Amino acid sequence: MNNTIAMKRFEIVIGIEQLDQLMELIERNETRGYTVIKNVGGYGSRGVRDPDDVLLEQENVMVVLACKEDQAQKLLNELRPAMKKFGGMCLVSDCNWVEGPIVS
Amino acid sequence: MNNTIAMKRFEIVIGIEQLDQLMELIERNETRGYTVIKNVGGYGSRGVRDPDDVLLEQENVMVVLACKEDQAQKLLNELRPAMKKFGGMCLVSDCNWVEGPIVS
Amino acid sequence: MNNTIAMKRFEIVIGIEQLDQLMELIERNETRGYTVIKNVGGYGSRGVRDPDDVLLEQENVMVVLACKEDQAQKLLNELRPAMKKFGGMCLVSDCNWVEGPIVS
Amino acid sequence: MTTIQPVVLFFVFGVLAGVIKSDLKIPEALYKSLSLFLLIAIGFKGGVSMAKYEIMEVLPIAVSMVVLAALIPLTAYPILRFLGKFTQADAGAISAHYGSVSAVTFAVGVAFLAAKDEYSEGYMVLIMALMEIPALVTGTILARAGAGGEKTKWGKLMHEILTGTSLYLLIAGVIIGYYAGVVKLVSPLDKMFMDLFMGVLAFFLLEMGLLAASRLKAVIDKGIFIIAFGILFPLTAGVFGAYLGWIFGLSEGGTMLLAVLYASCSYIAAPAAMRIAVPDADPALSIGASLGVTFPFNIFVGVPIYWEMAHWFHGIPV
Amino acid sequence: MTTIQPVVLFFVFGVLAGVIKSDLKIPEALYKSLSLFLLIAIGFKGGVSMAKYEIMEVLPIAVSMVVLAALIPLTAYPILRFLGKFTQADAGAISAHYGSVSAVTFAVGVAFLAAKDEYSEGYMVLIMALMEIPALVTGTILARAGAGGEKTKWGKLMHEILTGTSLYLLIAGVIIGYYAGVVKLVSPLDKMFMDLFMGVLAFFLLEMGLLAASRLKAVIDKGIFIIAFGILFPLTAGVFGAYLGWIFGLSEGGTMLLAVLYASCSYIAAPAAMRIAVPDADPALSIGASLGVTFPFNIFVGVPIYWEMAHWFHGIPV
Amino acid sequence: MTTIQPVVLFFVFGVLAGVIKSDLKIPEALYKSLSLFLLIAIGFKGGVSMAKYEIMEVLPIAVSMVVLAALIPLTAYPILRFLGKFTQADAGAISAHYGSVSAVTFAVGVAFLAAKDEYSEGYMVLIMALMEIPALVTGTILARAGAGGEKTKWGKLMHEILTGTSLYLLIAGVIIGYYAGVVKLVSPLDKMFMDLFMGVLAFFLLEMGLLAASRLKAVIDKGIFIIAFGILFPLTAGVFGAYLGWIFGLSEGGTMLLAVLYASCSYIAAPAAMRIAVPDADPALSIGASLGVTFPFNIFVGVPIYWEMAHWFHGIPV
Ligand SMILES: Nc1ncnc2c1ncn2[C@@H]1O[C@H](COP(=O)(O)O)[C@@H](O)[C@H]1O
Ligand SMILES: Nc1ncnc2c1ncn2[C@@H]1O[C@H](COP(=O)(O)O)[C@@H](O)[C@H]1O
Ligand SMILES: Nc1ncnc2c1ncn2[C@@H]1O[C@H](COP(=O)(O)O)[C@@H](O)[C@H]1O
Ligand code: NA
Ligand code: NA
Ligand code: NA
Repeated sequence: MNNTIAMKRFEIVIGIEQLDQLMELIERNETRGYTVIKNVGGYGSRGVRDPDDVLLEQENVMVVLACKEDQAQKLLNELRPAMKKFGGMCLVSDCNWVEGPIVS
Repeated sequence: MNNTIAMKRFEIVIGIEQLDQLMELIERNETRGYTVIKNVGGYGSRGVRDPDDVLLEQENVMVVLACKEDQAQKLLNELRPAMKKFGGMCLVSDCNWVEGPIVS
Repeated sequence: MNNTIAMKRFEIVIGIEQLDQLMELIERNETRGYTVIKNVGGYGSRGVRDPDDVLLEQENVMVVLACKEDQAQKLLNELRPAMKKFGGMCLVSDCNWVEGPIVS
Repeated sequence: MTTIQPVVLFFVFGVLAGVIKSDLKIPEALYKSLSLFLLIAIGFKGGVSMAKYEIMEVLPIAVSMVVLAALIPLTAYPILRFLGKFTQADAGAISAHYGSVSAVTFAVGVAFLAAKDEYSEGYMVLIMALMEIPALVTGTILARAGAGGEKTKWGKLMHEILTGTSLYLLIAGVIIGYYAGVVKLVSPLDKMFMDLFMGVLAFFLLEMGLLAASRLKAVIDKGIFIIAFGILFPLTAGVFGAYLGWIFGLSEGGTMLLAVLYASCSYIAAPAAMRIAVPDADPALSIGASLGVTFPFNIFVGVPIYWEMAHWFHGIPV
Repeated sequence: MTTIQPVVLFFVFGVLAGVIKSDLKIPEALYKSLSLFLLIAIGFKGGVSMAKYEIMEVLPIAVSMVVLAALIPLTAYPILRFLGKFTQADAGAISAHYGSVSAVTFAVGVAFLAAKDEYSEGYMVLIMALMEIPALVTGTILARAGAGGEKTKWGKLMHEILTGTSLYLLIAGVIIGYYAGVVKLVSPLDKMFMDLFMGVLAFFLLEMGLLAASRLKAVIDKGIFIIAFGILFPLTAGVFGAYLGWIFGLSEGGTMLLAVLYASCSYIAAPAAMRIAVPDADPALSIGASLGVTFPFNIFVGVPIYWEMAHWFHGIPV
Repeated sequence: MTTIQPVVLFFVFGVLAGVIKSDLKIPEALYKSLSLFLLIAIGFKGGVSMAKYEIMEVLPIAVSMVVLAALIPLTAYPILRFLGKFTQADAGAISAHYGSVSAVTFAVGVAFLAAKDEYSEGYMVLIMALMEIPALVTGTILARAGAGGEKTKWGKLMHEILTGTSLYLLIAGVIIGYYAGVVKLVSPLDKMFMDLFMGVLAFFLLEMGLLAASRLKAVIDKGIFIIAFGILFPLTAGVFGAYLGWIFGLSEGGTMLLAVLYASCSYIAAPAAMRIAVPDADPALSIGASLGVTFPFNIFVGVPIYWEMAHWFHGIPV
């Protein structure tokens, strides 16, 4: 597409109890932004996790993060060992960042 | 990207009243995981659906699911007729699953 | 994948105070659908935005929108200047729309 | 002249906030909590006062009135279908809404009687709870009879009607209140369910006002017919209710409450049931008429009129 | 025979709603708000009545009873591990739940005494608050001792126990109530924390019923052992509690409340602590037993029995 | 010496919970519901007692005090800009916060008077509601005058100020309370809005404590100036308010409440308005000062001092 920058899109889902650690890792890598969706449920190796269950309190969070390719590889290197510990899922895919025109 | 596995990413948005049926379909296909975001709104062939409208109660859910290519085709075959009944949207795209190192 | 239509997927994150303007822009382009996730947080050029902070009230929304390629370019042309004003993020990527069989 | 009750001013301020686009918002969890409270409290109150009757004495009257309530959608349907030119689905769904009842309108009626220190029969609550059933079933039959398309999900519909939050909590409240009345242990629960009733109603009416304001456009779009129907139909149903109340020998207060029940229409239980039974009906239409026209008409103008009706019938020498 | 209190019927209707799959739902924010209310109100009430004692007089008794409560998980563990064939983690975690207490069961006990106009010592609340500590610590040790895997996060666990919402709000309530009692400014706060107590409990029990219904499957899957344990163990612990209460010279009401504390088990604070301390235990198991079996047993059958126990011990000539 | 009121201890336990990182959390819906309650209740209470005055007698005094309140941001601005070295935007925004008022601080003042059985004028509530307007407008002018960048959205700002939840609900409460007072139908509503006031305030203060604790870092980062300003400025504004109250012939209680209004500062309405009017100001700064320093200072130390001020002025022989 015209006027867009090729980037990598990370989509991470982990338990909310690990969000602080993930945030720290992301901040350490000086990314320019990320988006956090809380109150997420799902199913994985630890079974069903339902944020609406008031007694079990098993909430997931989804973090979406777009960054340039070079930074992506760096981030990936740090994320790999961390994901092993966190469980959950981390997907990487290609995307294009839509930037406003230089002269606004 | 290095150290990642090529996979397919499904992104499904349907009315919450159909979530049970979708979950059943997904479980029948023995996928290794999925993620559910509730309280989602949107617009489609049935018009606007706003989860904040306390009287109309039209809530959507988004389900994100990553799986290997072979399983993806199987799932797709089941999803196609179901989506016809559900309405909503089902997108498939390529992604890479970030796996932790074999030796942790 | 078989039986799918190649489409573009837009993923937009902006402050909720700009959602009305974005909706207007999208409706003006006569897209056939979109999905809205509210209560989203994140970090960007304006710093941290946390929807759980009851005093600051800085909520983001995520809008996901799938459309055909030709419409995508038209939408993109309108989105570019708007995103400059909104801030936030707008990603475009390739995806396949899963359609039900013609004869149901 | 009757004084307007302070509590209904909350509805006015809710509407006004919507009209001037105030950022006032009632959290969804509060709205839902308040409506649980009102249902339980209305049931509880009724149950406590029912403890003073013999159940077997009450049942035949209650059942008759509930069954007769099926006449309301049967009357509304042809008006909507042939005068109003609504589709079969919409005419049926709106009929179901008007045959059904509004617990909050009932509560405003109860508050009206309380301010006048007027007696009413406790089992009116039971009638309210049960009236949903024939109304929703009749409405659904009208909406679907002879229509093609998907088959009506009768099983799912009956489950929704019989286990839906409104009916369930009203009945639960009645039973618990009845039991508390019988074993004479009402007192620590009434601090919540009776003393706070008016305050909770105030908050709820504020939200109803906000909701009504957000429905105004849908009503205006549909024009004069829906407004006329939303006012004249409940008046007629009210006369019918008042007449029945008088015939069956209810007190003046009870007669008025029966008129209120017949005249009021649903905007919570009926939409939920119609979503399942008549999915091709447009909910904006029925909720718009019910909440945007009839509800405000009833709480401001209707309730005092139904009182006058009850009074008038009871003045007829027998 | 003792009359069943009306308030516990709310639990029955909660369970029933779950069983018949009613769409009744308590908003999560309401559930959490009510539980904050109950904790503060229980603490406040206890604190106000503690203002009448010398603190120093109370402390040794309270501390003894808390320490002795560590015997509960120590007794439960071998039964679960060797008779019940649970894993070490599960046996330890369930033990911790049964050593710990349920504030709502306690509240039902207090309401039972109130209906009988029976006195009880205000500082029972303090005992309740403190009983969590030895129970959760002992349970964790049992679950982890000698087990491999990740190291126990003692720091994190102690932080969770000591600053967890339950303990924190109970203690805060006790202190504020005590202070209000001493400076004689109880009155504007008691309109909330005392007058509304029963009504809030009613709503909370409704939700507990819904939650219990959703756990029934987990309990039934595990079969007869968990049901037997969930009934017999609290009865035994109750006897122990009643005995101690009598030995330490508590009033009949206080003796009964101590039996309730020993017999009741946690489904909020303990799960939160076990998630951190024994992550490999299955929470569905411990919550299922606690909420699906023991909680309903206690509020319907247990509480009157613990009262009889207290009565019986106090009848022994010394 | 004045006794500290039990209700403010809830604030202390809120702060403490934040500091020791307890997992205590007040659901957002509860926080928002409580703040709706407090606004309506404060307005209602004031309206009920205003029903005893001639409106026309009250208005000139009220308007004068509201207009004079514009002096507060005009005084605060140069101090912040030139002594505190804040940017124009921040200095203007903080001025607007301090010119504006805190309904909860006012409520603590009212509770203080209630505990002492002291009379105060009911229309103080009206003054509180109206004081937002000149404060926010003046603050915005100060923040934007001569500054480049985007044009001030005056239309949007005035809409936000005039229809914002705080002002709207206070005024709605006043009108409904006034009407209820006039038609003498206060009684079923006061069970909610008057009896529960203190209990609701308790919960709200608990949350305020949690919020204040989460702002402490921002305050400490900014250092000694913001702390000094947050204490000394309200004291000065308080003297000014007490002086005006005395000059205008208010009762001692009314004089004290006017001092409280002048001294208190906003952390809900002002942030909302400044987000629109001065988006380049840092909200962490103004909320940090307002909630992290001035609010706790006022409820613990300020309120008794403002009472002494009122007392002192009223002791001056005229
Ligand atoms: N294949 C997958 N697709 C989508 N989401 C997943 C997948 N695997 C795991 N997740 C999400 O990650 C969460 C934690 O996974 P786990 O640690 O494996 O239990 C799950 O509850 C899901 O929300
Ligand atoms: N083209 C689209 N892009 C994104 N979301 C869509 C699209 N079409 C439908 N949806 C979502 O699917 C929901 C149900 O769609 P429908 O059944 O067509 O009304 C909508 O409310 C949207 O949230
Ligand atoms: N690179 C990024 N990746 C993901 N989300 C982003 C990114 N940049 C911005 N955002 C989102 O957009 C919101 C607004 O961004 P901004 O206007 O730059 O503060 C942020 O709070 C994030 O939720
Ligand atoms: Na009706
Ligand atoms: Na126990
Ligand atoms: Na001020």
